Amino acid sequence: MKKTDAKLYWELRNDMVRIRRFEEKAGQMYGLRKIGGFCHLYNGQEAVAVGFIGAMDHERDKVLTGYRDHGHALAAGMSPDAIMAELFGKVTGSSRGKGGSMHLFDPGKGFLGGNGIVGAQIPVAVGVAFAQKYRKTGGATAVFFGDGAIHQGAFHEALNLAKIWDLPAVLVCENNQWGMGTNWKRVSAVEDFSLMASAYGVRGERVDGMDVLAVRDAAVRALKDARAGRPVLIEARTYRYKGHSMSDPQKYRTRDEVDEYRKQDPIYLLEEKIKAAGAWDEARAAAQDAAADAMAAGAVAFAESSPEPAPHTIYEDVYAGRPFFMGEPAYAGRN
Amino acid sequence: MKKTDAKLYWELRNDMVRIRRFEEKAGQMYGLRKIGGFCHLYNGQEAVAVGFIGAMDHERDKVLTGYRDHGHALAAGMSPDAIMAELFGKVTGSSRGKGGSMHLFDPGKGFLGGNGIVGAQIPVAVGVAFAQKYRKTGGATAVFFGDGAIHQGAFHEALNLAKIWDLPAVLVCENNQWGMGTNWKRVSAVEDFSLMASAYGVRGERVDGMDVLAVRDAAVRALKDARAGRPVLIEARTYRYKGHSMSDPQKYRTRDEVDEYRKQDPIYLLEEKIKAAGAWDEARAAAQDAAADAMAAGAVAFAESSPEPAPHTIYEDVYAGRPFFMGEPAYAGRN
Amino acid sequence: MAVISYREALNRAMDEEMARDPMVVLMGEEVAQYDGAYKVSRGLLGKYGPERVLDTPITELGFTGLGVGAAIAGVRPVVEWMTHNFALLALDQVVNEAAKLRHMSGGGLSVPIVFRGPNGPAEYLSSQHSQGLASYWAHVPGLKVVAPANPADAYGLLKSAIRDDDPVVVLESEMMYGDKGEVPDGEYLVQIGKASVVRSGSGISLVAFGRPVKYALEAAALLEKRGIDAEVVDLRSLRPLDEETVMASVRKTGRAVVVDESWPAASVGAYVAHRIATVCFDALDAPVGFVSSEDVPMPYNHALELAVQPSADKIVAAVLRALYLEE
Amino acid sequence: MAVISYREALNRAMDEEMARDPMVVLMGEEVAQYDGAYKVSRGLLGKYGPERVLDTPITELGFTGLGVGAAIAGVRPVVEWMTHNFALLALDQVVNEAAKLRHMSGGGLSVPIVFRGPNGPAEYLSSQHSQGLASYWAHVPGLKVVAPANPADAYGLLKSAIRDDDPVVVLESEMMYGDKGEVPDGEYLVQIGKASVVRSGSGISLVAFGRPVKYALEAAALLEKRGIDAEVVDLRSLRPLDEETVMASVRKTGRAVVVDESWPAASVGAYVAHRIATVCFDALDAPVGFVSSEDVPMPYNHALELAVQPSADKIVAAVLRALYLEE
Ligand SMILES: Cc1ncc(C[n+]2csc(CCOP(=O)(O)OP(=O)(O)O)c2C)c(N)n1
Ligand SMILES: Cc1ncc(C[n+]2csc(CCOP(=O)(O)OP(=O)(O)O)c2C)c(N)n1
Ligand SMILES: [Mg+2]
Ligand SMILES: [Mg+2]
Repeated sequence: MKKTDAKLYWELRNDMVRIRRFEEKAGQMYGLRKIGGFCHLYNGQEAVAVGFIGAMDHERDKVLTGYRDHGHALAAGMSPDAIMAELFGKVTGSSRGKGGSMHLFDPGKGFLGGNGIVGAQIPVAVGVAFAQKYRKTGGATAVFFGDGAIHQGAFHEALNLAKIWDLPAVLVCENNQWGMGTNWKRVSAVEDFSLMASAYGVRGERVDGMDVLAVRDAAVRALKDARAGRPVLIEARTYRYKGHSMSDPQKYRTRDEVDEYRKQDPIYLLEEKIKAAGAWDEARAAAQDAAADAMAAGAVAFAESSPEPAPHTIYEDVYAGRPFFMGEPAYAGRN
Repeated sequence: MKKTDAKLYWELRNDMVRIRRFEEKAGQMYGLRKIGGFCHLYNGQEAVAVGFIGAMDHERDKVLTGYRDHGHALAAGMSPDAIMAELFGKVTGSSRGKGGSMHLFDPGKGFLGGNGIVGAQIPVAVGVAFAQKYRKTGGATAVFFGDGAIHQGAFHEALNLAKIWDLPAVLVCENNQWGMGTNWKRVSAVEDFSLMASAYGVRGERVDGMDVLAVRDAAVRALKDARAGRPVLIEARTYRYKGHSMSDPQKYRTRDEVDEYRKQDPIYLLEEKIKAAGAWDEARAAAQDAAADAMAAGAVAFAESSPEPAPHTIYEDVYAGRPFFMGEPAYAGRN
Repeated sequence: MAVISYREALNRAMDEEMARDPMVVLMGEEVAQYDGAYKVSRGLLGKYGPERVLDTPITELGFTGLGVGAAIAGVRPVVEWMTHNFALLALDQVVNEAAKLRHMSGGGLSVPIVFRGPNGPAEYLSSQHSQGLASYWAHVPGLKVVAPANPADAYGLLKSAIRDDDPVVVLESEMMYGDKGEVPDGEYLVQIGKASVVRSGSGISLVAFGRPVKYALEAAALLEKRGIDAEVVDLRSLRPLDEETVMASVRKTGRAVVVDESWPAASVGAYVAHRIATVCFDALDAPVGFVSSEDVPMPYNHALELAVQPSADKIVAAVLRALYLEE
Repeated sequence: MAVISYREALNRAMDEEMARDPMVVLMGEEVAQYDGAYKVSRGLLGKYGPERVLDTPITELGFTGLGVGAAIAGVRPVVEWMTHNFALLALDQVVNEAAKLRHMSGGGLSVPIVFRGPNGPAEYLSSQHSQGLASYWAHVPGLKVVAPANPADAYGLLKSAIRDDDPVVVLESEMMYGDKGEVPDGEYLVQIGKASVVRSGSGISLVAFGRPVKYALEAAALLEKRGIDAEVVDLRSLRPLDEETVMASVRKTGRAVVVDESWPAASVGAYVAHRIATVCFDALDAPVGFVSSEDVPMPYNHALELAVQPSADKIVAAVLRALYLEE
């Protein structure tokens, strides 16, 4: 193993651990009712966001995803404090407490959300890729969506547009095998989503979404294609450990099924590789874990100590410039 | 050639000639401003409707299509008088003058329209197929749509549903090579629409849409599959001779291109086959032509002499049973 | 009379109608194996089997359109939208197909279909998942639209909707699924198009539908303490609108406040206020008050999302304005 | 001042804005090679090339969403819907994305995009192709909505819309594309959110937007013959709504008739009528009249389709009612 490889592996481990620990903390905070509503955790799927987004060029590339967005946000380099504060609905949150878990954004990091309508982010992302091509930024856009989302017409319309206009877009279907309580095979006509690429004349590739290195390799290939104007469809086969959102009793699957996948845990798999390469370092791992814990705890402390947004802020961020409202705003002007 | 074949060929010729003459008459009437709005003629594509719908079982099968619907309506056995009266906006029209050219319906003949929203008929048709399966009627549904419509999300969502629920549906893409002024290749990622079938695990087949016998054979195969719960996607490559609708100056294509396709005219091609088989009969052809002309002229006479709908009929056919209206109806109750 | 929840009332309505008519089917995301995202269809898969209770892919346009097609071909589908927010993807199939097929066919086709699911503000969901979309349906001729505000109406209106030969949109509320109330034991239908006076009073008419009916009742209780006797009219049906009942109430009280959890502009609530102002012009002693959601997308923060919505306090304030008692 | 058509005015606005700002692009069905289904984009492909004037596939949801994505990433797209009827397929991308992205991102994103195309009744097109959908856009916070009623406004409002940093929906009318009128020669912007008094009068205020402004002016001419002096207010912008101008007019005249070619319920027109009735309660001498389209889908037959829509005669009748002069 080359030294640069070892460095990369450890970085990837660190990124995955950070997400895992953040999500665990978010789950706890949900239990404590610090976070409300839908909160979709990413545990089990870390290799996809970290493998893919880690291979991107953050100066010029863009990332969009659905509502299960904490992992992508962190992988894109977004501040855990700003994320946790957003989950807490605080004014210091990335969306000033307006977006919550499903709507994280950090335009400065190229992270363009965070979308709650299943599949709707796909045409939007293809539009971002359009802007990249039009403005000749050299960037590419990756959009993540689920095995449930791929059936939406939005996917089909967007992929066709991406292809006929030669846009720098990579569509990454994170097949975690469940769309809420529906096993993907029950609603899909095909057993391999990368097959759908052929209907649009683009390259399709299936990758093991539990293997961060495989995802990273696929990302490098796909981004190269995309930058050359050849959009790509990737299916990353993965698994979510937690319920669909925090309120899901998960009666639709067995404990055994989940345990089976935990055996291929992406962090574990990577650690095995590091070990096989003789680059394992127990202290380093412990330090990463501790730092990740501290990051998550720090995010909670930040969120806890942040102020709530003031009532009049409901009138902000609706329009650019001077706001206006129909009817008789009850709180307007009352700061 | 078998005698039954000859009989069939002559029937098919007759059905195509009837559509051709009806459309010519409709075009004339449009010129005389007896017909208004969008009027999409079917000239050139007759082999598709006649070949396919002629192979259906009118006792139990159903047909849906878009706004270019005169041909399918006639092929399904709808009354030319009722169609022409509808084009004239008369109360004797098939929709009592409410639908016009784009919205022909004849539920009694299994013809369920006539839809103006590009692609919207596809999920509706798959729903009709659902009802056939649910009610165990043994019937199948064919839905016709264009090369432009196939890019709509509605197509993708509907075909996936048809497949996963094993519905008796045949999706027939009439690729007449133009969607208004857009050549199909400019907006499509693939050069063969039957390829799209593979994304849904259904059988795809491309057929020469100028060859009524080829279409009929494909229809027989597809209907057999559909009845067995295996939906099929067919691309019928064809051509429209007239403008997209009556108001289209057709600057996007050359006279030569149109003439090239006229050499493969579906009626002409079939006549050549009848001749090659030694079954040609000039008098019989002339009789068919004359009957078709009489049919079209009769339809015009019927439409001309039919009454206009009364103003109060605007309040009818909105709801079943007793009507109601919001606001203050201006004409209600004033017959 | 049994006391059951709004959720159970809807479930019982579907159960009974499916038992009564073999052509009634239920389809939507998670309605079968998962018992419904909000458990409204609990147990129906077990009882009626996978041919009648169908989990769909996440394709709102597709399965809504499929339902419309099934409806014109002899089936009577109940289509569940997981929430009305997602139904925006299916709007074309409702507005341009379901609502118009009878008309475009000159009466040749019938579209007996029910579209149902939770509408309106929920909790902690931000703007894409928490909005009142009643106005989009109420706008459209060819549709019927109902909004039950209690278990009895949920039961009786959904049953009527399933039996109706026209497309009916049912606006439920996620926040009301757990609400309990008395529902008659025997079969019982609520006629679509009839409002109900849920509290009678003489001082002012509060006109609402869906969840805000609860706020109106709360407001009426608060007002009572101040000696103001409010009548509360639950519209129940937005299309047809029972103007007779509404106007009779306003003619009696001389004042009205309309409550709607939608945004204000081009809303059902504003329409009702307009109709009252027009029809009862001579009877009105004050402008018709209107309490809607604020004209902003729904924020996630809980205090903010509550601030955005109608409330008993806002209704009380509007009533005081209408009585020229504003503090 | 040049006399040009509404179509040419829109074309000139796009042409000038594309020349001014290289980030402005135009996309939609048939906008490039075909010069637009209604020829509004004539010549732009030749002038700005296929990278800036793009023919899309028939995928309203897809290309509308693509436009939204381009807008948050530095481009300023003008998305043409061949007609607003087809935009129902794209509604989710407008309501849940374009209108909410600024909000959901806490102000982090801007969505400078224009959605435009013909809206409202056309001729001989039946119900799927001939309906006024203004209310669907006017309902939604986060959008701006304009409806030019003459060439000068078409020019000035579209230019302002393209420069606006928020999503703007432009309601044009197929039936007005050929209308001619004076348009200032130099560059000229019409501020979004300002109504215009297009005819001043003292007897009654006629409030309209889009094509019905023409009927209102016709009605005013008919009324003049009867000695009734009507003021006509063209809203021009539905969101924001210029209540100041509207209310000033109604306070002056004491009477109002609102005209909207949409269906009546949950419509912009009813909302405006409601606002007038509320804000001008004390100034009103009669209920606010409201002339909308009839509450039915549009029929194909020409006499019927005319009967369904607002007309000068219907406005005159409403004015006579408002003046208690009904025959
Ligand atoms: C258009 C739309 N329909 C339905 C929903 C409700 N919903 C949220 S997530 C989800 C399942 C999505 O599954 P998948 O695409 O596999 O993503 P995953 O949750 O597994 O990451 C559903 C049905 C929604 N948010 N948007
Ligand atoms: C949703 C929608 N978008 C746009 C239109 C306008 N339109 C009518 S026909 C047409 C072209 C369709 O082409 P194609 O599907 O190839 O069918 P063809 O006309 O060739 O039969 C368009 C864009 C429409 N009616 N519906
Ligand atoms: Mg999934
Ligand atoms: Mg075509």
